[in-house]
Amino acid sequence: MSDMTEIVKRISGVNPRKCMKCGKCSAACPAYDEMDYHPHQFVDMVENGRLEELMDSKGIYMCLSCFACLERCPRSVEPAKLIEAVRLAVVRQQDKNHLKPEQIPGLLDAELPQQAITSAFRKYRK
Amino acid sequence: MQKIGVFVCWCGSNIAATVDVQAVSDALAKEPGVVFSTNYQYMCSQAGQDMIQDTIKEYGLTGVVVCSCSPRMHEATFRKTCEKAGLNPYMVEIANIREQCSWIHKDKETGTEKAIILGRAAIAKVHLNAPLTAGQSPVTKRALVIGGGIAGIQTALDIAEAGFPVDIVETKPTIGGKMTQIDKTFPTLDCAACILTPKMVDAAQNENINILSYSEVESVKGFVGNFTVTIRRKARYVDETKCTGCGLCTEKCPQKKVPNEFNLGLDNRRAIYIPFAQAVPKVATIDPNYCTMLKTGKCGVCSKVCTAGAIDYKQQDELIEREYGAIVAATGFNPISMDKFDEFAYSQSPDVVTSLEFERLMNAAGPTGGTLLRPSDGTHPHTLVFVQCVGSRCDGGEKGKPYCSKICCMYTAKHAMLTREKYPDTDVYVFYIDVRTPGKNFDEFYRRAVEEYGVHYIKGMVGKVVPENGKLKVQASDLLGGQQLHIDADMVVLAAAIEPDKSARPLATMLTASMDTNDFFTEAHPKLRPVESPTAGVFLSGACQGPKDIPDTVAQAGAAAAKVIGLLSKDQLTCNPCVANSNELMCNGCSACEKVCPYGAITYIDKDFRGPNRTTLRRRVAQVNPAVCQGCGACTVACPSGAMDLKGFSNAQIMAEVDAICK
Amino acid sequence: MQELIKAKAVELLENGVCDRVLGWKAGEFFYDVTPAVFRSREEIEKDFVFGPFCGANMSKYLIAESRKEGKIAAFLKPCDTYSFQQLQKEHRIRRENVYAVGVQCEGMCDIDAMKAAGIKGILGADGDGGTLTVHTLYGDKSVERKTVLAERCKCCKSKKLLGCDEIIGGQGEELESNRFAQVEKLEAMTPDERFAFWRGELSRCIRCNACRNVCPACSCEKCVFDNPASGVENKAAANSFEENLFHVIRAFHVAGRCTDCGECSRVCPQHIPLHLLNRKFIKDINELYGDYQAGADMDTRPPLVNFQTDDPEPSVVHERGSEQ
Amino acid sequence: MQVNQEFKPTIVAFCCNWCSYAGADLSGTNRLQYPANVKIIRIPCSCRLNPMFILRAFQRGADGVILCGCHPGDCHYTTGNYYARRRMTLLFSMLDFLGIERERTRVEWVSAAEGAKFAATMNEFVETVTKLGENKRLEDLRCKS
Repeated sequence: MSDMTEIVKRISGVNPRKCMKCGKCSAACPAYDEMDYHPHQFVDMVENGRLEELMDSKGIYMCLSCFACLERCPRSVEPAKLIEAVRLAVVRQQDKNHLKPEQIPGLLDAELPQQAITSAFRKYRK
Repeated sequence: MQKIGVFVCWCGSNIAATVDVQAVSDALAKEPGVVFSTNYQYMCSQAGQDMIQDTIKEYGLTGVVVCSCSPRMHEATFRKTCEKAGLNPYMVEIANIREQCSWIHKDKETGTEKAIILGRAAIAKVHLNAPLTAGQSPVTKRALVIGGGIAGIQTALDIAEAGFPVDIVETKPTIGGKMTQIDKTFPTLDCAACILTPKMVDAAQNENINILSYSEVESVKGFVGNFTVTIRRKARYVDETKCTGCGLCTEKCPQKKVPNEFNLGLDNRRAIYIPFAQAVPKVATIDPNYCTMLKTGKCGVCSKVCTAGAIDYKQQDELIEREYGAIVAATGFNPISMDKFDEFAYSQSPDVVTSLEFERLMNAAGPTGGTLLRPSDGTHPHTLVFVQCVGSRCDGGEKGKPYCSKICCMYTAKHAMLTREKYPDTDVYVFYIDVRTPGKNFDEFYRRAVEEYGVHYIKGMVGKVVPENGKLKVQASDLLGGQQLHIDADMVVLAAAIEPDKSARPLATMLTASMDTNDFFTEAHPKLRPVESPTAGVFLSGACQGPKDIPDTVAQAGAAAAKVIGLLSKDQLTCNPCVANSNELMCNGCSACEKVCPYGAITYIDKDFRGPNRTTLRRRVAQVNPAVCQGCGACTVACPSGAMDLKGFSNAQIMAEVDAICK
Repeated sequence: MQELIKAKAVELLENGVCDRVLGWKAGEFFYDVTPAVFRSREEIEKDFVFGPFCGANMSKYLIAESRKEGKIAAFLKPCDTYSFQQLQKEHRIRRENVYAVGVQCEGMCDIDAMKAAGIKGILGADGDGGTLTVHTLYGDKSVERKTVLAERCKCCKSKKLLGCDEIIGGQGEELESNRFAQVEKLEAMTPDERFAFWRGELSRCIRCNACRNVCPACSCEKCVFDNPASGVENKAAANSFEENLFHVIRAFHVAGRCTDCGECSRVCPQHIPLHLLNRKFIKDINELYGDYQAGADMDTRPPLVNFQTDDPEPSVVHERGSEQ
Repeated sequence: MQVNQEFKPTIVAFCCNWCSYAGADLSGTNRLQYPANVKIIRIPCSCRLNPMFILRAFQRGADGVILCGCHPGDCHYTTGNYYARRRMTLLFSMLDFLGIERERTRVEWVSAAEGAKFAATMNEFVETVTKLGENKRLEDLRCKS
């Protein structure tokens, strides 16, 4: 999982160690109540490698990308970029089949080109 | 040809274990000019030193090479040894065969070979050494303190107590500085004015202290012990010697709409004013930006009411020039502007104030007479939110200051505590990132605010403040409670970061004192020389060196004074003899050296030289002031003609070392 | 142009504006024009010339001349005015003793370029505009000026006349020049190729000191190469160091002060392209520390006595090298 | 380039008195080894280093020259190393322009606390110069044949 942390840091360009845990991001966040994890927690979780929990969280999709956290952060940590990177990381997970073999028979349909199923099966598997 | 003695030290086994000292002394004995060469167990011991002294006398040595530990260790020792034997101390060179040879090599052959080469280089250098004598320069026994806040006052008082005359230059009409604006002081809660104003009076009454208020330093020339400073005495349009400070003019002046800077613009003053009741000197000043008489030539009310005849509309700025032996910078600090932090709605609501403004709102001499009232409607606030670290500890750049302003935690605790004490019906919230209370009785003070006064300390920051229906909607995070808070506050108080006064930067240039990127003065050494600037004769007092509270400031002010007293108690200063000198015959007068000199040690004169056929040629040539030059050598390389050389590290000496090493 | 200048020279002398005039004098050969001081109408009428071979930079002579009694009028081409200002900046010229007349220049010619253009038996050349009249044994010929320009004039950096009391021939502009093209070409070579190139060039040096003596920046009261105490004095070649690195030291001494007038290469009897060393420094300074033209103004701090706290580290040389 | 195992280059290290010379002392105090080829010359400040000294060293047979000074911003004389930095940058660029191996010259900022850095720098520099082999080019710049 630590690889994933590195990827998220690289995609976002954010260094979570710069965070001094003041919470101004969460104070400024308009979607605070919708989230299970809050902006300052995102930063902390990335720093401590708790990325799996974060990637499974529904909260990351509640972020409006309004950039209020990024704008207000006194240390230029840019939590919004981090959240965006986590979302990208979820979407871009490589080496994974998003379609399971057992699902395929159910999907077979005369109308659907077989090619589509094959490529969906292989998607991201590089 | 020099007669050189070589002394190879064993340093017990430190050197002798990896360097064949006998081989080294034998090899170096064969070098040209070497008349004596030996080795000994501990050269720095009394016996070793005696040996050197005896040899100098016996052989009439003109130069000494000691192959031993680093010159940083014992160069001074061996110089003194030789001086006692009648040899000029600058005829000694050290070959570092311990730190830079025996300790880094294991193979004896390698170590011996290298030690011989290092010895040869030192011998080659000694051949070109010349006796150097340290110069002397006299000390003007008067000090200048720039800035009349608590730092400047304390420094001046301490210097004056030791019997030396001191001038305080203060740009404002009165001394006292920021401390005059503060209501109470932490952690004892005594009133700032009560402890400060007696000191101001002491300063005014001390025979050795001369206060130049409403004045600015215009230029600084000279060097340690011999500064010449030009001071601009700004026209206050009131004769200081005649004004009695009765204040009648300040009541009669018809121009009433001048923002009162003493109360940070929270109320107004007149165009002629005395900043506050205990001002020193207690003399009125006319503000030329607002005075109708000065602007239009019509009015003259103050002149008519002044029974002392002190008003003088024709007064001009006056430049005075004085000599000083030492200069103390005590230019202090200011809170930063809140322009870049408008998420806290500072510009949108008068009820969002900075902490210094809050001091004035709590102060009995302030705009509200000491009753805490909202600036917007004059009502009593019930919910107050304090925000710490506004502009401090930021990522640098535009957002704010990268440093901790140090005093905010404590004064915020003080504000919260005082508010709760005076108005128990209030709810007080303090939003903090960290609470920093290192200091005697500081943490106890903070805990009292929480435990006894019931101040709500919340770990987290305020994200935004929105004025709405006469309230301030505060949105903040409570990190420990894990929730976002929404508070309807009546007032928000911002603990604005502090920054050095804007006058410090140009002053540093005048003093050739260095500054850090935040415009705080740099100390000569961050730990061991904290009150001296790297420029000799320039000392630092108070917040101009870094954020400080009052006790730290007073302590540092006393330390700076002690350094000044130490300097002024000398009649003569001994200079570093390893200084640059300019060969006038070769100097082009091009000013390249002057431009790179960090100390302003180089000046130019027009000098007559004999030309061919009995003619005289007048040329511009550089002159180095040996009392100011610190011997860095920047000028020697900047000089295209090679006219500038450095004593003790001359071009010829360094090249001789190069040759010896590369041979 | 020549007549205008001569008339001005006479006028200045006779009006008492100056008591001497610094200008160009016909030499032994028509292309060998030398700087000279004129004191009378007669001398001016007899010898004063201004034409396509008046390449000499006049400013250096003003160091000595401006220190003499009285006032001297000097005719300065755009190149010369840069040196003139640079020398004032270094307090070398007493401006109050100089009456500076700026002379616009259309580029100076190179006799070798003329010969190379196939013109034989050249006796002289004149003309102001784009076309020159070359007098030869076989009659007059017309030549395009731009085909016979000196190397340095082909990539002229500026035709601006700076800091003059008066201007003849109109003020000019700074030009877009490709003067660094040859430096770039060398930079693109491998170190071995560069070494071979410079070995070929510098090995021809006969240490005549012409480059130093003509250079307006090399105006030290006593040159380090003449100073026995400097460690690099010019002596019998016990070893070859003094000669090997003479040009490097010289280029370093004038770095940040060289106005790129190109006199060093003009006077080199061995035709060593010495100006390339100076241009390399100028190019580096421009790239690393921002554009700087020595002599262009009176107050900018020269780059070698200045710094920025975020200047590139010396390793930039290595990094740039590895990019190539 | 062929690596000559026998070849022991001569390296001259100019160290400023306040930071780098002390750093070199510290690497000795900590017994951190670096080759004996490195000989240190003490100068008051990196800005004292005249380019002529470097050229002189090469001419007299040095194979590499390194200048060590206080880190930019930490100069004992406040600004000396800033000037040194410009001078050395331009000099190195010029030597490179003449085709002299740019690896033979170096500037490294070493504080009084960086004994380990000093030793590591010297080890690495000696290795680099050893690989380059003997310095011929500066002596040969003028063709002797």
